[in-house]
Amino acid sequence: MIILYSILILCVVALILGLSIGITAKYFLVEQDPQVEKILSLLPGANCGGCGFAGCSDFAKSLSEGKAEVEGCPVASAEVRKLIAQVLGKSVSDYIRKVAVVLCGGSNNFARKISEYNGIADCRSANIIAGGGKACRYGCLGFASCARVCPVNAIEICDGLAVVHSDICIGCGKCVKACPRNLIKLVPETITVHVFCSSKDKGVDKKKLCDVPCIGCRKCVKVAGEDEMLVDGFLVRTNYEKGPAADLPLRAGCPTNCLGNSFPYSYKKLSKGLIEEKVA
Amino acid sequence: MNYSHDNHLYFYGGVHPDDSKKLSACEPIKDAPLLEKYTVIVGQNIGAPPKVIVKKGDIVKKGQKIAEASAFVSANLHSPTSGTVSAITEIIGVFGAIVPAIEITSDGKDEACESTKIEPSKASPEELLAKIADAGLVGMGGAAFPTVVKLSPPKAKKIDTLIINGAECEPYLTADYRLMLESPDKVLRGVAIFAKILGVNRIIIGVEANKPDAIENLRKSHLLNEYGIEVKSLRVRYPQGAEKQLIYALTGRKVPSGGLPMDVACVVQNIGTSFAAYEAVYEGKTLYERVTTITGSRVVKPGNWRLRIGTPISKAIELCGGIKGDVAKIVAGGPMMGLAQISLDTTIMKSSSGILLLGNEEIIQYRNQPCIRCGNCVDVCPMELLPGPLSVYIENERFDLAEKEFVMDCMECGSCAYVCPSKRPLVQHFKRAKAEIIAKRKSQQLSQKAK
Amino acid sequence: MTELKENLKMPEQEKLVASVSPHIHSGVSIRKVMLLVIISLLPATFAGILFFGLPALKVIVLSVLFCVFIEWAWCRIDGRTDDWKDFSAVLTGLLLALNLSANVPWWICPIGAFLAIGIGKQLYGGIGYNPFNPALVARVGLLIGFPKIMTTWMPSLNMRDSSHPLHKLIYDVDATTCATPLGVVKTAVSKPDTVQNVFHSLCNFDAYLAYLKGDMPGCIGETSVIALLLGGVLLIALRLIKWQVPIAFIATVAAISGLVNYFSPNTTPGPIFHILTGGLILGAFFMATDMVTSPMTTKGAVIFGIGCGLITSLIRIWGGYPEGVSFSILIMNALTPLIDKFTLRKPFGFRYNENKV
Amino acid sequence: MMNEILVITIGAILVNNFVLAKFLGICPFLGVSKKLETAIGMSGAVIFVMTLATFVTSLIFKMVLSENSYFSHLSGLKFGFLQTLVFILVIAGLVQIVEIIMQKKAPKLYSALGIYLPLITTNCAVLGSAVINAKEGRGIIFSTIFGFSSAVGFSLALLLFASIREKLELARIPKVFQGTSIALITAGILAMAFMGFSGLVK
Repeated sequence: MIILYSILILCVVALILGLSIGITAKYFLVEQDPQVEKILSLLPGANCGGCGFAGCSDFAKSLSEGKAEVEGCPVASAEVRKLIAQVLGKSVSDYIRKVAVVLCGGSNNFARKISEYNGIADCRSANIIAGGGKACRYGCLGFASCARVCPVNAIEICDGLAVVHSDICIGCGKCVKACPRNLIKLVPETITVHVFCSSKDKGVDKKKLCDVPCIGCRKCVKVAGEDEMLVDGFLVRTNYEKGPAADLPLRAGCPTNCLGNSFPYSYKKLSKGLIEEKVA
Repeated sequence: MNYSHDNHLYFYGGVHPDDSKKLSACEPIKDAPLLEKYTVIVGQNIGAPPKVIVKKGDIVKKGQKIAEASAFVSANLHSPTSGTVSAITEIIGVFGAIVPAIEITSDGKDEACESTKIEPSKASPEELLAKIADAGLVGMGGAAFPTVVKLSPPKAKKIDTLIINGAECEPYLTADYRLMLESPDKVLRGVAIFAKILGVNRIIIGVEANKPDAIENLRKSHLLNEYGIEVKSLRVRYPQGAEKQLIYALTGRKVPSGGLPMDVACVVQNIGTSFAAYEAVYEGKTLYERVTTITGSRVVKPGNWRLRIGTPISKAIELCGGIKGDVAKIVAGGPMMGLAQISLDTTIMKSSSGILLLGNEEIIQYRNQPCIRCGNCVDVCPMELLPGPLSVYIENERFDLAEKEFVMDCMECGSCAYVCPSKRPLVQHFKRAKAEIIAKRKSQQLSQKAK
Repeated sequence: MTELKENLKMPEQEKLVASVSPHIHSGVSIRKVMLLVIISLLPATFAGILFFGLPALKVIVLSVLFCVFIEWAWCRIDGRTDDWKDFSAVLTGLLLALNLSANVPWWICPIGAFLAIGIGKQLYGGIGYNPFNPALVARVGLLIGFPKIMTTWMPSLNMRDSSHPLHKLIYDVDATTCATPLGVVKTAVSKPDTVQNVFHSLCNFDAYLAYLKGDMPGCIGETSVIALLLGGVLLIALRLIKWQVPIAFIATVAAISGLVNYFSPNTTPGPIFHILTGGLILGAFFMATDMVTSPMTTKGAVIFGIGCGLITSLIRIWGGYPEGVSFSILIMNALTPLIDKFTLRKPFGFRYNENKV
Repeated sequence: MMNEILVITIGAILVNNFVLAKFLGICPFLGVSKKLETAIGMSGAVIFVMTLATFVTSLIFKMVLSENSYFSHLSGLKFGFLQTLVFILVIAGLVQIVEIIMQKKAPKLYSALGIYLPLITTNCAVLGSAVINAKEGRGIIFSTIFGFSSAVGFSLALLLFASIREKLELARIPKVFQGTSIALITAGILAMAFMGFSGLVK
């Protein structure tokens, strides 16, 4: 008998509750797009904002409404992009992952100081006060604004210079926005040869301010294949569409050792060899 | 030393640093000798920098216009001497950044260009305004806001009071003080010109009570009742000379948060600007020189010099007999709001009210220790903000919270950092926050327009 | 002008300091502030040592040393090498000692020090970030962790001769331990018939005199009211604390205990007793006004003081513990962020219609 | 009657506060207290659900489950063992209703609370209040008041804690202790402070 009554009680309670839920569900219906759920599950979910949207759910919604491209998410790996493309029913071009690189080599013992900076250890704040005491007005201030904003801690400050560990970097681009002197560029992962200087001054002025500037001697341009290295005023730039071979720094014989590879592929043989030991 | 004063509207907070004006207070204003080269910085005023209208090799006369105001909020620039434009170069500016400048090599004749004088009683307000605009007048108190813009408020805003800021509340500076002592009549006539342009009848000159002889000197002049000018002595407390605090102390009106003095029908001008207005109208002299106090414990003989725009700091120090002891910091302007200089060939601008040479024991050593919420800054902030918690928000990049707690109202007067036991660089936090918030607002406007 | 030319020294450009304005400072520093607060605590410390003798000195020295040691060790591990030099650890150690009774065993001090400096302060990132007053975190932690040890009080020096008004409080033969007036009140309230004469014995004139002098059992620092008031007045004169907090705190306790005593005399003694005994004066002037954990605006300070007073009287009159001061200050410290959020003052020239927040 | 209600409310809010004294409902307490807005939204939800849940569960308990309930007289049997099952069923049903209403009426809050909403309202605090009411055999009105005041106690602790955690976001906490660990330690100190109220209500 007791079992009978227990079942009866449970059924009655369940019935009442089921009815009330059913009624409320009808009145308060909110339609939900199933496609957004599927895309959201595929996305890495780091909410890093690299795609320009406020987090992955926002990006997923605009993806399903066609307002955003699958390549918009810099963090997702190639096969994840293919899966998302299938869900959306679109084709996706094979896409090389992008990593960040700091185009400056002026650590404390290479770059000179023109004044004693006494203030906040933050690049954007130091930049307001006479360029943080650094002689070169294009150089990296080394107060780790980029390192603090990196979601995966891929940037290390060694001896006053920001160095990106390109094997850890997910290419979300937050550091590019954080640097007050726009030294950080997102470059394809495969090209590791860079000119570690962004100063547009004349070569002779740069030598006074720093030991490792790019003095625009164009030796590397001659040694590299045609238009693998581009000349931009007094500065030489790597052409990131047609990047040079990884061992160019050894062959080019750059007089100030400004040409080098991004970490950790640095064949960069430095006269003082500081960057290599410190960072490795 | 507390002085008796007759203003009873005390603004909130404020600090009381030792005014150390005695170093240069009794030094009369001396004219600087002609130099062989002047480097005039182009962007010398708030708003758009003027457009350079001379090129290399041009011959210019003293006072001749070398750069044209490029917008409504801009000011003309004039050559400090006669000679040739030797180069359009770049030098390290007052903010430490590289700025464009015009280099003029003097030909020794120092011959002035022809200029028109006007008799103010006969001239109409528009003519006077045009003359002041042509002379390239800017606020000489340190802000360098183009005077012509302040003197032509929009029709909707009725102006009924002109306030002349003789407070000079920054320690060490005595430029305005000497002007009030040595040429009160010229200053008062300059004030009258402003009053005529604005068409106001109530004119008040506020002078801090620690300059009793200057107040006495002004009150003695017969021009007071001729132009209907009142001279009031103010409580000695930094920042008495700040616009909003000065208006409140003299008229009891509070400029609304985020508003301008014209919102409460007031216009504020500086003593130095009034003197320059006199020279522009009565003597037809454009603004190419100004009185600067060169002082500080590391100067052999501190003094008040009338330096021409474009005189490098090294030359100014040479005038005072070089330095004694080791200099830790060179400051352009006063110790509370001035800018630390990093190069000796930065040159004097229209707004350089002083050059300070300070030793290591006098200057603050910022140590950025955490805020211990002691409330000293809350007690002294004249804008009644909460500097401590604001700086903690900004340190953690929370500009949204900082904006909600009115960081945009901060006028960077430095009172909070002066009393902070943790020696935090509070003003640097606020400068950065304001720059970020303005950038964010601009990008929001752009995105709204783009939609 | 010529002879000036030779000795014309120019400053070297590299040595010029580049920093933000202002470039001068009033000279105040954290170390000076902490030293002044320690100095204003000295009268109470000497009174404690005077009345409780050598054991009190032992407790004070031990807890200060341990606090400084733990702060020094933590800062070394954390890489902030010179943070411990700002005497804030010495102040916390002293405050902790003044909150302990004199006959507490020696190992209580290191545990208290670790609770105060380790968990109460350094865990949150050092001075300025801790939400709770470190000394109180330690005191309440020890009170709950070691209730027996923390509530055996030592009779003050001349309480032993029978002429002393509080002589009856000693309850063991060789007069090493006794009860505090508040403790006696708490037990007396449960026995309604004898409560009146117990109250009377504790609240007569020469008992008040004993409380004022500090010749009564209790924690080392909370006994002598005169010494504490001396320090408190010094703090207010030097503008190191907001006077609104202690005044509001003590006034609320007096008001509530006065009202309750008026309506039902058996539940609690009069307001004067409540003010003079227990840790109220020490708590109000030194613990509640700790800069880091109390509100920054004066409006917030008044709310903070009234809140502390409310909870203290709630616990003292109806709660289980005889002494409510430390609990109330801790709870109000937890409320400080909320108080700060609601007492945000408006800037100069703020107009409601134009500037919507 | 009046001081009976007073004892229950003071007891539930201050003395044996659900979070700080009885340590019930800790996971939503830590999960939602990162921001004050979500904490306020969450406390609204908890107050609504707990009051309703204690009312319905005490009603069912009185009618059906307790020894001298109406239904057990009728059938002569005792259904005490069904207690937990029925309570869970009722609470889950109520939670579902709250979730649907909130998704419609406060979508922003719904997305802010996110996965916490179902987890929040079926936590041990809600079930705890129902079971305590059953154990102490209170009447329907008193158990509803108990449910409501313990929910208010929960929300008080939650709001207090959320404002402290917002302040801790700005602190320089060593990396090892950041996030939940510092939250647990702070909650511990807060619980220690609330122990001052023990013995307040006999």
